[in-house]
Amino acid sequence: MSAETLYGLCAAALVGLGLFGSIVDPQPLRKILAFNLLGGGVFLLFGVIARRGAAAGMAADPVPQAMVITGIVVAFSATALAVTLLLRLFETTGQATLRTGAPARPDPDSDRAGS
Amino acid sequence: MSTGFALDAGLVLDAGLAALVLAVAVGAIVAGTAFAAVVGFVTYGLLLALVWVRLAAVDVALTEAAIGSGVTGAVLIAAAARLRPAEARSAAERPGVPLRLAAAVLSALVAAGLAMLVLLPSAPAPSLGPAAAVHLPELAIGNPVTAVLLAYRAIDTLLEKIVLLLALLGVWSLAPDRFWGGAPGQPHAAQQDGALALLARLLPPVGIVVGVYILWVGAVAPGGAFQGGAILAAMWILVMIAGLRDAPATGGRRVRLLLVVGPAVFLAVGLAGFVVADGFLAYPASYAKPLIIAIEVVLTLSIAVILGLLASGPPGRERQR
Amino acid sequence: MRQVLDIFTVAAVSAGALFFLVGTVGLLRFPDPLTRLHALTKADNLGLGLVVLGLLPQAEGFLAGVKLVAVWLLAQLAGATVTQLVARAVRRGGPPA
Amino acid sequence: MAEFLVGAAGFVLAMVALGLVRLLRGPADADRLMAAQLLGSGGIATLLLLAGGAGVPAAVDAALTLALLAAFASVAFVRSAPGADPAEPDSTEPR
Repeated sequence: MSAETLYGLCAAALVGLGLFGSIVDPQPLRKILAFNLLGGGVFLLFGVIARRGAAAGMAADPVPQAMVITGIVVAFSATALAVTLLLRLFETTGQATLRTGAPARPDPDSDRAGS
Repeated sequence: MSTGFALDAGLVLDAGLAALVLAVAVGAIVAGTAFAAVVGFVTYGLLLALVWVRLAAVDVALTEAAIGSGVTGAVLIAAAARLRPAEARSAAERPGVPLRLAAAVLSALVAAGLAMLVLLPSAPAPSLGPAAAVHLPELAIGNPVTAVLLAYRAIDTLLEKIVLLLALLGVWSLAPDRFWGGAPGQPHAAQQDGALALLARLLPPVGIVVGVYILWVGAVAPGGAFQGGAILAAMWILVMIAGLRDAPATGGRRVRLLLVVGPAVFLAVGLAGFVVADGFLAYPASYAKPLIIAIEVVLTLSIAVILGLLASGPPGRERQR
Repeated sequence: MRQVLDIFTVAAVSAGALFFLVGTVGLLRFPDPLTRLHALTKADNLGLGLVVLGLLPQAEGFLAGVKLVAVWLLAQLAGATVTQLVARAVRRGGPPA
Repeated sequence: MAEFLVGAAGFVLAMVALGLVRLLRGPADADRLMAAQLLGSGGIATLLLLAGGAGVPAAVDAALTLALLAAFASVAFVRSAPGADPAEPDSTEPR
């Protein structure tokens, strides 16, 4: 078995793991984390495809690599936004849950708890 | 000295590394506390950087090391520490067995489908490598990944910068109205002495040199604007965390200018392409390399400021006028 | 000459790898956080230091060597800071268990 | 020489991977950070060895980046731990 195939199988398992975690884990922070894990797996699949596409004196196809670099940056910005949303939810309700109907504190905007 | 052994040693290393990545990922999913899961994720990013080197994608390894593991890790660790009081309660809302079982089956199916794709590749493997190589001499850019990012697929990179700016606007808009334009969060208590203050004084000068080096070398070897910008951002975040410099007011004119200068210059060069070359984001042949370098320099500045502010969170204080 | 340098590389890198082994054993076997921290620093400083020392003769040119030493110095700085910060956090959290 | 360096890279990686048991077991958060720190140093060493052994000189730049950011996780931890006094206990600076 070649190294690319090994990493490809690893990437497939990572996608499965991340998907499972982001569905099952009740904590929003850990859902975000699991989603990033999933993203890592997808990027790795791109890496395997790039490595298999080595041609023209390049060790790997540059186009998937460039897409992964863009992907990592976008994943970071999405993660930062999601974490900020979550922290704001925690500040206003005192809880970090996605359950609907969780009681909120009155007049959240005038209170700066949690900072 | 036989080369057969070298191949074997490499393959053993690859197998071990793949197993390790999987083990850390499982650990991050099943960990008992959110903090343990986040630390697991940081090591996951670090191991992925090693995998990228093994896959001959050092550009990606640099990005993963700087953003994937470094800056993302810092954001998640800080969030895990803040959310700890709410953790027990939200962890208790674990879904029932049927849903967990269904999720497991779905995830296993997705993973199996992807594994099939890996095991049954199309032959010959698709590659845009030859197409990317054709115009490299014209661009005078030695690193094909940089050429893809800033010439062939420059519109992706431009739009990605817009996404970064939108994400930052999204983060800012989560603050209460009265804080709009103010500085992010609360200032960290200043420390004039101690290990952290020492680190925050010694590391940034070196980090700035390394960041500029990574940017510069990106034209001919792995590196570039993203990686350099992320390193600069990390150094800035370190100085802010140590309390040596407070975060700037998000409404300040200098900050706003730095945020948009990269995308603006990129867009201006792109539009100029209509006049001096064949169309949007086309570069006149003899000026391709200087133009690309100029775009990368301003992009690096903007990326550094955007990433640093994204990590700092929404405004938490009223603006001082 | 080449052979002498190669032997030096093998010896130094092996010694460095040994310190990573020692650091890991210490991290796993020592009874409380502060002693584990002590074990960790051995891998950080000596392990990486010896690996860098061993790789120096293999470096292509002076600048590549400087870069290797820079990596080690940066890791040293980070290691020393982390050790201080974590030790303080442990001490704040009460006497080690 | 190349095969030795790749082998050494695998050995160092295996060693620090064993340390990850601390990441799962803890017991304290500090222990988990230590395991991550050890893996960071080991990862840097692995990259340097691979740069020499597998002929990827640019891997040294990746090691340089990792070394720059090696302290990042721990710094974020100590500065955001709830209830922890942000000033260091033996700081002489008046507050």
